[in-house]
Amino acid sequence: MSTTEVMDIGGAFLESTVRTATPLALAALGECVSERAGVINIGLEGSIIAGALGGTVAAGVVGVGGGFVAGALAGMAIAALFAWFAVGMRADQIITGTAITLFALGLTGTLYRSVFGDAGVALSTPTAGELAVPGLSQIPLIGQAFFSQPAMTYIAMLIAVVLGWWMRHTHAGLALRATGEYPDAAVAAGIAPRRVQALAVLFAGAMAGLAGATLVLAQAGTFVEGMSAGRGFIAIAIVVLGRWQPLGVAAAALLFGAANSLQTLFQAMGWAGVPYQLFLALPYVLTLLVLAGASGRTAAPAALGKRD
Amino acid sequence: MMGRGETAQSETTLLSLERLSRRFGDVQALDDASLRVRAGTVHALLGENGAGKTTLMRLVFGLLTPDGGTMLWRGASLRVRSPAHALSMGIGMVHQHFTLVPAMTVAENVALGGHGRFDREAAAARVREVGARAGLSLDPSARVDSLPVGAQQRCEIVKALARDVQLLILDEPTAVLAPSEARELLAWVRRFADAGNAVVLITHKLRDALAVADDVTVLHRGRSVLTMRAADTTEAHLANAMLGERTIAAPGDVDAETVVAAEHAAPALDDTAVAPTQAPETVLSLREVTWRDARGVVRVQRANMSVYRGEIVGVAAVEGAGQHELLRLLSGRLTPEQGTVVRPADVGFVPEDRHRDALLLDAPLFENVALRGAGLRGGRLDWAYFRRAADELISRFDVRATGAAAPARALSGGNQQKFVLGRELSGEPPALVVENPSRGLDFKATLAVQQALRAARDRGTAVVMYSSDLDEVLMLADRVYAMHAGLVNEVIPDRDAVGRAMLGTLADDAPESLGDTDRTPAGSSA
Amino acid sequence: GGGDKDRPADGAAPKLRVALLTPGPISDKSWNGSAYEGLLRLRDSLGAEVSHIQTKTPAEFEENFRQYGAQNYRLVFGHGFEFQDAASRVAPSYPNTIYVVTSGRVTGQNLAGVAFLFEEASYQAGMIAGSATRTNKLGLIAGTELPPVKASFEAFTRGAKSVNPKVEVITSYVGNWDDVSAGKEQALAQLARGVDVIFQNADAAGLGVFQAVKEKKALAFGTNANQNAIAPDVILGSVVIDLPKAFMLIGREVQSGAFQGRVIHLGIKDDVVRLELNDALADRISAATRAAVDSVGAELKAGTFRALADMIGRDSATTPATAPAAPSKP
Amino acid sequence: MRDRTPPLRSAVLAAGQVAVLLVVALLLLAALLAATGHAVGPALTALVRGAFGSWYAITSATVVRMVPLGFAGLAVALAFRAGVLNVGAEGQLLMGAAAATALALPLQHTSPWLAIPGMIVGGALAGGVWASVAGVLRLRFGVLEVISTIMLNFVALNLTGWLVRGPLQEPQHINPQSSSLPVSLQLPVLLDGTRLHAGVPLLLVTAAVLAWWLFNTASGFRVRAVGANPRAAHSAGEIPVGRTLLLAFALSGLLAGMGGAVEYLGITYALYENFSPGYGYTAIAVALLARLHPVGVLGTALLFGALEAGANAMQRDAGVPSVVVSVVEAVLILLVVALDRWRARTASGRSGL
Ligand SMILES: Nc1ncnc2c1ncn2[C@@H]1O[C@H](COP(=O)(O)OP(=O)(O)OP(=O)(O)O)[C@@H](O)[C@H]1O
Ligand SMILES: Nc1ncnc2c1ncn2[C@@H]1O[C@H](COP(=O)(O)OP(=O)(O)OP(=O)(O)O)[C@@H](O)[C@H]1O
Ligand SMILES: [Mg+2]
Ligand SMILES: [Mg+2]
Repeated sequence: MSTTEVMDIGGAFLESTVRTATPLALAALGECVSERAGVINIGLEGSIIAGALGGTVAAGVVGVGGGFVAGALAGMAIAALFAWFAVGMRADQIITGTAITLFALGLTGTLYRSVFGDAGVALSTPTAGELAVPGLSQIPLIGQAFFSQPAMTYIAMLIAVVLGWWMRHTHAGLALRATGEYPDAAVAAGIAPRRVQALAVLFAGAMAGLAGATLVLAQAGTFVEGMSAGRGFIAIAIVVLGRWQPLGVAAAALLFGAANSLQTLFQAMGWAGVPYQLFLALPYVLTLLVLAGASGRTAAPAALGKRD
Repeated sequence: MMGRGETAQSETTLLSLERLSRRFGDVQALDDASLRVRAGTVHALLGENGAGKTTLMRLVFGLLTPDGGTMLWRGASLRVRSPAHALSMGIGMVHQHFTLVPAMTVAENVALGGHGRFDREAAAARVREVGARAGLSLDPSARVDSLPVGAQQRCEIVKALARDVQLLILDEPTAVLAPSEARELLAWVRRFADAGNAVVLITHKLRDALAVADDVTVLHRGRSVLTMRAADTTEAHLANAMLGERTIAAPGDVDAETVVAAEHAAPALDDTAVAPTQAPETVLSLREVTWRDARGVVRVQRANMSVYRGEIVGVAAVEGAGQHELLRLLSGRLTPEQGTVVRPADVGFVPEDRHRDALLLDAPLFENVALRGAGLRGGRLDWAYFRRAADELISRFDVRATGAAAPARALSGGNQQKFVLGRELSGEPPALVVENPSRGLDFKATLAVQQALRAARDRGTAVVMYSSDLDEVLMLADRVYAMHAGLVNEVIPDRDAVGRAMLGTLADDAPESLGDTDRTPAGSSA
Repeated sequence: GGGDKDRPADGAAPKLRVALLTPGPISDKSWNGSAYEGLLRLRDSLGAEVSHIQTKTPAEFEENFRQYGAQNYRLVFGHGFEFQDAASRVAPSYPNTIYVVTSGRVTGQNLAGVAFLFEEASYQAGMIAGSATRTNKLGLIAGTELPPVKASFEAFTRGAKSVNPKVEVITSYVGNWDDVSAGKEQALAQLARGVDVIFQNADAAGLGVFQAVKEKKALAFGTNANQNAIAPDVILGSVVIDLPKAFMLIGREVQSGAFQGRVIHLGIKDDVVRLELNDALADRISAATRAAVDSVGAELKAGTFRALADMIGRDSATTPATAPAAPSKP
Repeated sequence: MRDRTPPLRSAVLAAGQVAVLLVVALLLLAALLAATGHAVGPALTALVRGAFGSWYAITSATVVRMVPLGFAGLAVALAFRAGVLNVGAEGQLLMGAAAATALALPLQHTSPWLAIPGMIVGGALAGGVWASVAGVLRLRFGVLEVISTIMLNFVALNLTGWLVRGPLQEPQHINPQSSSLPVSLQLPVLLDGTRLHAGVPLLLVTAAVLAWWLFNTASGFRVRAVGANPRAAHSAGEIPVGRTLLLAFALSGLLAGMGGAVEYLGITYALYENFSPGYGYTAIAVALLARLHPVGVLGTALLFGALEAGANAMQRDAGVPSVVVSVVEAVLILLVVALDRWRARTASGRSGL
């Protein structure tokens, strides 16, 4: 292989890494906030698929920008249902999340068919173009990957940075962390933990909705039933991998994106003979190895998943 | 002792509670509780375990709403919507159980509940400023879970003061403190009140109440049964009020005279039950035992110790000296990395935090009985046997519970403690290790626990007992080991000797210095 | 669509009742979607009463086959090779119901497999791809590796090599059939390796392949249904299985009482499988290529085409295909 | 004491609440079906008929579905009892099915009396080993099992995809599935003309044994104690916490693996890539709704089996597409959850801090 070929492949690999990581990072950053408030939302998958459909429907009417907003709102609506049960009624977070995912997958399929008919739409949704940062996008190897992406990628990076700052440098961020660590302490300090949790869950829903909208409006250009394809669950794993820190979560999303791109790259290298399933399993095995390697107990919020 | 006369200058009533009531399911926690707190005073709120003290104060702090009665704040009707509301009006509360976030720093905990931007530097400065004003020193950047309890208690108070409160509610603040720390805290409470503020002090230590308070209110079964100036009453009088006008027949019950007498009892050196002529039989021993925690800090260093049949060995130490680990090494709950531990297979163990370390709170009492020794048992469990054992334990140790099937959570703190102690004694183990056995207990329960320990000793059990209350150690122990910075030494059971040994070469700021040692690997790898 | 609840009175000519089991959602614009179209065609043209169910797992195949048998459905389609075992277990219990497994090779008294000779048109698509490529690199992308997919990829490769021996073929699998973004990533990875024509068979995930090809201005082929309209600027053509037509052929046979359990081969000769070119991109295909493709088509129709003889079992149709299935059990 | 409701009255009250919620559920479903353009009456009739409408529906649709859900539900219940958040029953079930499939060939010439138990045991062990990987990751490396088991599910899924195209593929190497299990090795059918197989009594016995073990033996009690309070278990019970947790991981995987093997031996008779539609995930809801009680799991597994069976009938007979059906299922689960919370709250009027 020539040097330029290696550079091309490397560049394409990095581009793919960032692309794959973007929706995962968005959803995982939201979930990070929700888990910091002590709520684990298995219904994230539901918010992602709702965001994808919301984005699709709205983008056809009001354009791509409106599509993203609608996606966020749709994701938030699903999260509101989750919050009503898991926060409002203190129902078990895991059963509720499971039901919410089932609900959203079914509901989006139903609505999609009733809006677009049994045959559906294909590739007719407008998509956001790439936004090249002048100068930076010309850097060899990494330029295209990091500085010539749809706007949503930059927004995800920005959100990671802002969230990291917000959690450490605002009172609201402190209140969030206290709620997830020790709700009684939050109460004693005059914070209303349930309100904090409800808001965190809604934020996570909006972020997951954005992730879903990104899948459609910045990547696929179409809605397909079940297109979230388990990203909600991966995002939950990414939060742990990123140790509940926004920047860590963004890095973990990139790592997962890289593992996944490696998988597509290996297949595209035409390495016949190696069963493709082994490549497909690569990201998961890699995640496990990284988690095991980063030994030592991960500092999960102490009250994560607790009911009372 | 502290200018109580001067406070008479102010007669403004800050907080006034009239005939408050509150019930939880079947329990009428408050029935007819009234309380009047004057500005510039310390008001002691007394009562036995479960009397309703905490509940009454939770009404004031907005954590609960009353079923009936009225509350007045500075003469105006008071309806507290939430703790945030209470804080905004100048009412702060330090809870019986710490409400600090362990994973956050002191500054972050103190700043909790604010709005807008959180400035680490400003928050740290605030901690230092409030700390300096109140005479409570704290490292703002220390993580709370790395602090000894004394410092955590100071953090709780600074947290309340940083909100500029005029009324501070302290719910059993000295229960977790070493005597010297407790003295400091009470002195500060006095100064705080003298500055024109007010304090409600909940405590089980009548002596402390009388020493520091201007006014005293006693609750009994949710009613205020006595309110008067502290200067006009005595410990015996208060104890009588706390016990109410019940006629008591149960074996664990006592009258006020005994209680007060017991609290002032000198170290009991004369009542060793095992015949002194017999050669002492070693039941527990440590030889050159060393133990390090997960961070590599040496907590116990080359400890040597022997405990004989039929004696109570006291351990005296300030928080964080390594006594926590020492007791677990003795009881076999920790395995030493160096040295030898000789112990019988069955050692009873009563940890200080019974919620966390001794009970399955949601399981019925008979399952909690079965928990003891569960790791060694095999095959089928005979539940009928454990039910009988639980019933027997309930009656023998005067545990107030609806029966063997009641969940442990349903018991009040004192009864949980009696249950745990009873359980650990029930197998008549050759050795028993207990840690702060009377923390948070009212005097009656304390006495019952102390009696149980003596009775075990008299039956021949080798008892090791640690209490953060040095007086309790001296009162119960036949021999005393003092512990300081991981080093264990036997000392003569004399107040001054023990006090010096447990503080080592360090001066009075010992707890804070130890906290620093914990965090500095250099200081500990020696 | 809802089923008609009217039951014909006893003795009256029974209405044809047809059921369809699909392994995936009918909104995929591909394998499942066109089968559903076929079912609706039977309803509209033959007046059949129809029912459809999307099954989730092999455990449900047998149950639904039995339910339809018990309700006296006349014709039940199991849409995919995976229905074979269940169909051959159930068929003997319901002799009045005819079970047809598409892409299957099981046979019985009332059981037929349909072998779509998808390879034939795939070969033709390969010829066009082989001549259209500038980089001599062709991509193949599928959801997961299935027998019909593998066969059609093999035929496509042979067709490409027949016109351009230098071509190199890269195969990738998405791992599922509905992750559009993942389909797109697989395509982008191939495109980055220099691939300039992609033949996909990934149902819904294939839409992602088209999107990638659109963005990178490469070329692609559609499958199963005529997908040319989805991305008319990049799709050269679609390898179509005319499932409605196939369903009609079988439906008529059943209605007329002429049905016989066998493997039914349907290919270019029957106009059930065909390559439908995209007129908008007609200029991308040279006249010579077009002529070569047409002549292969003619040979396939005449049954004289040899290059796929080893793959296509039409000649062996007389020998009953051996199913991997075990002897059935009630 | 004064407002303690007499048992009869409270029973009537509880029944009344259930009735109210059922009515709410039905109204919601009706609204949903009407909104999506379906005839409400026939759809709901089909739902009930598909689950309980005929002997065939009960034995071959509802009860048969209860089996994999039940085994996986027991697996989740046991793990959660020990405080182990095993979300990996799905992968463990797949590995159990794969191991049973792998054993079919070597065992097929032995007696069925040996082969069938052999395959079930093999499947159970495979599930146990798969779960133990998560156990070791937790105890040795501190990897939270919530994450590792999700990852292991994806790995198991891909592994199955490879096995059915590789070592376990049917001998003609055409279809991505294993060869069909010979009749002699299939779990016997209990009632002619149905699919009711010997896995059903096996599930009932397993649940009973598990319940007995959890509540009556020392080792079962240790598992519960560690789950209730690991520190107290260690300190007051002198229970080896690590070893007990590992046991819980392994036993949980064992049960899920057994479920996979039984589903293979009793229903599918072959291993497929999409062998499980997510039994392991539904099992979490099954176990939690049963309040982690093994006998309760039988009830909730039956409920979910009936829902799925009814859902199939709704598609077949009323033309309600499967996407709508999953909404219906979700609504029913949420209603059960709401009912559960309502009961819990009216039972104890406690307030917080
Ligand atoms: N949230 C609650 N739910 C049910 N019962 C409660 C609750 N809080 C308190 N109680 C009951 O109310 C009574 C008064 O409790 P409270 O905590 O006020 O006592 P206390 O005087 O503070 O006792 P202690 O000295 O042990 O702290 C007790 O019987 C207790 O069991
Ligand atoms: N409370 C707990 N919560 C979660 N994990 C725990 C807990 N306690 C112990 N563990 C895990 O189990 C491991 C071993 O625990 P423990 O000290 O009880 O060992 P053990 O099982 O008694 O070992 P052995 O059987 O060799 O004596 C710990 O390192 C930790 O990973
Ligand atoms: Mg109290
Ligand atoms: Mg151990």
